[in-house]
Amino acid sequence: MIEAELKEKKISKDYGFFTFKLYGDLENPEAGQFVMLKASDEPILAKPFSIYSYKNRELTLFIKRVGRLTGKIFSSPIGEMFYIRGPHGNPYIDLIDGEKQYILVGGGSGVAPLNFFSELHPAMVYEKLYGFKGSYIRELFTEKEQKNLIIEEESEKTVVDVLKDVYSEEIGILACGPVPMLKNLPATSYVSLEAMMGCGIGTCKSCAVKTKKGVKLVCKNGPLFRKEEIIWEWI
Amino acid sequence: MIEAELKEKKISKDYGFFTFKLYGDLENPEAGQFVMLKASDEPILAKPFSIYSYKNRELTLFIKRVGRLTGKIFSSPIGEMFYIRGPHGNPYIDLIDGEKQYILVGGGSGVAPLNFFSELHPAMVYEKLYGFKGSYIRELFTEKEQKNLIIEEESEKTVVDVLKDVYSEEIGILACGPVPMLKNLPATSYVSLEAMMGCGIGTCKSCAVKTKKGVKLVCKNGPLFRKEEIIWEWI
Amino acid sequence: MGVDLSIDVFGIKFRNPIILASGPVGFGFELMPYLDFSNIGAITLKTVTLKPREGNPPPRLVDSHGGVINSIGLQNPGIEGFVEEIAPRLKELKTIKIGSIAGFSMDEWEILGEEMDKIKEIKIIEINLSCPNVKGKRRWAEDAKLTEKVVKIVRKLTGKPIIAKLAPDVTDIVEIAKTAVDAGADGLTIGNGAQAMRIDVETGLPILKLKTGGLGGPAVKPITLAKVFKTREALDVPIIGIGGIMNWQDAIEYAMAGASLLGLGTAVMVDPEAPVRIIEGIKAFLERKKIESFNKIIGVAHKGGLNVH
Amino acid sequence: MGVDLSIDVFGIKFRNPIILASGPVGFGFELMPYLDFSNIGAITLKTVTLKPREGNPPPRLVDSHGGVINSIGLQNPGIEGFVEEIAPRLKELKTIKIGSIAGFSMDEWEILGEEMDKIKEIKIIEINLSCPNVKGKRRWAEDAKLTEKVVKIVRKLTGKPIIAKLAPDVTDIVEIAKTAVDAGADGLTIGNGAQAMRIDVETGLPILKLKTGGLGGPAVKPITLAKVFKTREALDVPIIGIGGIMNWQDAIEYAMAGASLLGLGTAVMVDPEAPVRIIEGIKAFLERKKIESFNKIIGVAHKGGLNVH
Ligand SMILES: Cc1cc2nc3c(=O)[nH]c(=O)nc-3n(C[C@H](O)[C@H](O)[C@H](O)COP(=O)(O)OP(=O)(O)OC[C@H]3O[C@@H](n4cnc5c(N)ncnc54)[C@H](O)[C@@H]3O)c2cc1C
Ligand SMILES: Cc1cc2nc3c(=O)[nH]c(=O)nc-3n(C[C@H](O)[C@H](O)[C@H](O)COP(=O)(O)OP(=O)(O)OC[C@H]3O[C@@H](n4cnc5c(N)ncnc54)[C@H](O)[C@@H]3O)c2cc1C
Ligand SMILES: Cc1cc2nc3c(=O)[nH]c(=O)nc-3n(C[C@H](O)[C@H](O)[C@H](O)COP(=O)(O)O)c2cc1C
Ligand SMILES: Cc1cc2nc3c(=O)[nH]c(=O)nc-3n(C[C@H](O)[C@H](O)[C@H](O)COP(=O)(O)O)c2cc1C
Ligand code: FES
Ligand code: FES
Repeated sequence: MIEAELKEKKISKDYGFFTFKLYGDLENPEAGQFVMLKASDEPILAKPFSIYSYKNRELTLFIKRVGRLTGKIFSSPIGEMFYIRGPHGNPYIDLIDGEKQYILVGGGSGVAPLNFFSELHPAMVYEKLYGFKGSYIRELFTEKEQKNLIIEEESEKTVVDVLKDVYSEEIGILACGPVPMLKNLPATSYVSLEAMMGCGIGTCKSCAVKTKKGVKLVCKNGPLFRKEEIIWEWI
Repeated sequence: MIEAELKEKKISKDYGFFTFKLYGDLENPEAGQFVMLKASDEPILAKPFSIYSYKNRELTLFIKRVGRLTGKIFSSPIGEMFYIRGPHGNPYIDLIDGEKQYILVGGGSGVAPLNFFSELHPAMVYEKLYGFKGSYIRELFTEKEQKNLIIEEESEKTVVDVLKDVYSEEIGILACGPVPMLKNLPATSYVSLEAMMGCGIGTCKSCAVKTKKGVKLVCKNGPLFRKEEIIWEWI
Repeated sequence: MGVDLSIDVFGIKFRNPIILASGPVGFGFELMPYLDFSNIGAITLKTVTLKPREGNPPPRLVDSHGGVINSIGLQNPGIEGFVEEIAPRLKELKTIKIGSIAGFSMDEWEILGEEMDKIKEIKIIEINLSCPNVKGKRRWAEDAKLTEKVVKIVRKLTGKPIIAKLAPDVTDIVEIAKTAVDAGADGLTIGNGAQAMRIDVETGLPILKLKTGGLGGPAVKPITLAKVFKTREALDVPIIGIGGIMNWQDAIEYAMAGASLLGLGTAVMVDPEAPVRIIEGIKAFLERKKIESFNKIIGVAHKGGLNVH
Repeated sequence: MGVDLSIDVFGIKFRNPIILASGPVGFGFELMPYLDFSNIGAITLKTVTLKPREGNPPPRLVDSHGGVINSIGLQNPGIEGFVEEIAPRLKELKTIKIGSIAGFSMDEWEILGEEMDKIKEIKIIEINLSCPNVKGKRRWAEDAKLTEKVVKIVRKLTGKPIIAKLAPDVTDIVEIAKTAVDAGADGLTIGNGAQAMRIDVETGLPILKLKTGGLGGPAVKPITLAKVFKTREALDVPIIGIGGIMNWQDAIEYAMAGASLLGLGTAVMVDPEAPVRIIEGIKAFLERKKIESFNKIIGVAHKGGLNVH
């Protein structure tokens, strides 16, 4: 694994941006791909995080604090060492219809891969809708970026509500976020799934998701799937 | 436990000084007492370290890297949080003959409590003999402090060799260091023992040492014992 | 807006479910400057044997990832020393006292049971069938028949509630648990340290003189938790869950799996303030979930979870 | 100044003792970009069952302090799929291949044994008697009689070396181990995941759908190590030690306790480069200690340690 030194952090409550200096290269990371990030001791599992942005061995992640590893990242002083490997998973661009434009629908930390997508493929982006619960999230984003935020606390609307106003058949949807959000999207949407992962490379069979074509692996076959292919009851 | 933030470190190979800012008070620590220091997750045991010096909630430890916790302390960035409690154990001053002067005989990290003793009770110190293997240790000490160092690599003498030249019956010996060193001291010496500890306060019975008066606990009855009282074969 | 943390088990009211496991805190006295005993549910005293024991030669403790392996070897003053020197002071500990005994023969169990029964301050007797640290002795709790015999003997000698302390590392804990209950145990403690070892790679020898010791700490938590869950599924007796409880989440997990009382071993050895921190955490959890009493969460994992209620 | 890491066991020469445990690396192909198989001793392939299995519903993995609890449920293409799709590709893996099978009835064991025997690339057959993750099935390795039956059946069908993979969490592993060896096993794998669980405190329900799963990782190391030690004390057959080996020190501990081969499960799942790191560490250790071959340290903890030699 590659050593990754925590260089910068910017936190607002349970969300934060974390920039790591890598002592090695990520090879041509694409949007939708993720890294497996590991702390030096606890937890012992490496866990998946989508690439928010990557440049010159500087990797930025957008992380929601939910448990042990994310908790540790939040409380680490600058200079703390982590380990990463990747990029793993398939680039979104390899799985979607390349002729379309897309509305990027993000919920919470699901915004991470969508940001990287819009950095790498700006011409394919029709609109960005990034949903969050609380206004506190604003302070993490620049004024320009804030235009894409849909904050429930302020507008009493979710991204799905707003999506209804802009959506039309010829535009694709590329979404990443919590399951309840994904379930409310049109059937043809591309949805980026999460699952508990062990290896991140397709060997351990931890990240199973049931589809109409049988059990698939989020890390090896995804993370992006057509919404209509997923057997949601299994999740 | 009290939060302890790593504020300063000065390392030479496997030895180092570490200063922590405490978010709470140690009550009147005395030389010979130790703190139990714990990392935020691994290892889960708190482990004993003698107080090297303490002033205004600034605690300095003198640590040899030997395993997991000490390894973690050495590799921690400034700002890392630890937890401590103490002071535990008996002050040397309560256990020794208060009328005598003492030669302080230290080996390796055993120097820590002796330094604190000489800070607090300078008039009781007849001489300081601090033994180390390699010259690299010099860079951790001021020029003045270096006068007390006996470095095997340089002089081909151990502290015990040098002690023979200065020792006389009416002077006491107060020693802390590795067991082979302690075993080579005069019978009447006071020796500060180490043991694997669980609680540090006398409840768990982990730190047993056998003496002529039965099994004693390093944390509750020590750490200082008369050399002649110890049944060394048991250790 | 208080939540009720008290539990009634063994006909006794515990002010809260957090108790101190036998061993790491000894007889408790040295802990008093660090922990206000009036805040905890109970203390299980260090196991007492018939004769005084000086314990095993050092090292008696070695840690591993997530755990601590101990090999104390039941250092204790023996039942006579206990009766004379410890028992008279027990009232200083402002909580419920559970006595713990371990015999090496049926005769020993008999004397130990009798003596413990006589001590007024001891409200409950725990029979330690699972100490992994005594040279040449198998653990009683590995064998259903031996478990039965011991429980029956002690049962005859005392009207106080008795609790059988079982080993977590047996093939079929439900079998042993059932036997203990059928033989007259009022409750079960699950579990003790799991047999474990470390080798010093520099010398090529086991670090502990008896080779193996008992592993406690968060490493074993998911294993012991599964044993509590399985036992509760099969049997309806009060269970004391012990094994790797380090924080309030661990404690709640054990309660949900079916434990009525929650014992801290390693946690309190590492940090004497752990019990207070954990009790506060349980309280805050129940408040957040709007659950008015701790009682309500015991065993919910068997009954459809929290949302059913 | 090379040290010799090779070991001869089962009549086969392994280039070094580090092997991949069954499961976490599947059939190995996806790992090839990250690990040069010519550097490792062997791979034990994912367990194959008679019928294809889609595995358990998610979540299939949850971590705990020092460990990972898995509940994959033996997702695999079934023996037919294995023979047709996997077997022909096995020669791509430049190391010794150990096949792993698990039957749910004696008939199934028979077919599985037969089919595995026919595959030329498979040099050794591991019989997985200890999968903790199949709904409603007890583990064969909990019971000496069942263990005996299964080993005997497979023994009749193949001349290849067979290894019985045992559960670490049984009361008396020596009894089960002896039975397996007497029934014809050429070696033993100790162990598999230990039955373990976690409860989600927010819902009050077990996190895994089957409630319990198998705990691996450094948390269980001292427990499984003790089982290897005890088994080696009683029996002189080759043992594959598996359970929480994360670094070279862990590997050496298992070797000193008596294991000839050292399997990595969690370690390689977390970090595909772990095997290489561990092999380098073992090599450096032997060089530092001036021990010319790995062979020399196997079981030294039973023979007075390193200094005796
Ligand atoms: C492909 C992929 C990309 C991801 N990208 C990001 C990202 O960019 N930013 C980000 O913040 N998170 C991302 N995640 C989720 C992230 O992996 C988890 O939040 C993380 O593993 C939690 O680790 P923890 O140790 O802090 O939590 P834990 O202590 O393990 O668990 C805390 C809680 O979170 C739940 N949980 C843990 N892991 C997952 C998971 N993988 N999926 C769903 N629920 C989980 C647990 O059930 C538990 O309730 C991604 C996940 C996947 C699969
Ligand atoms: C009263 C007291 C005061 C001490 N003061 C200091 C001090 O000021 N500075 C300092 O550097 N160290 C001191 N020590 C020793 C220190 O506690 C150990 O070095 C430390 O616990 C090692 O932790 P670890 O996790 O790094 O090593 P581990 O990973 O636990 O072990 C590494 C190696 O060290 C050995 N070891 C571990 N702990 C001890 C121990 N307590 N005694 C003997 N051998 C041990 C182990 O057997 C192993 O071989 C003191 C010990 C005691 C009892
Ligand atoms: C130092 C130490 C001493 C112990 N002594 C005893 C004992 O005398 N009697 C007993 O029943 N259990 C004893 N135990 C076991 C604990 O009571 C407890 O069952 C075990 O440590 C698991 O819990 P934990 O993970 O919280 O430590 C001891 C444990 C430790 C660590
Ligand atoms: C994801 C995963 C899948 C596993 N699948 C199998 C399997 O199919 N067959 C088997 O015998 N063991 C299986 N195991 C058990 C491992 O081979 C190993 O025995 C166990 O994880 C303990 O080793 P560890 O601590 O190195 O992980 C699996 C373990 C994991 C983590
Ligand atoms: S995480 Fe291992 S197969 Fe996907
Ligand atoms: S460390 Fe617990 S009694 Fe000394």
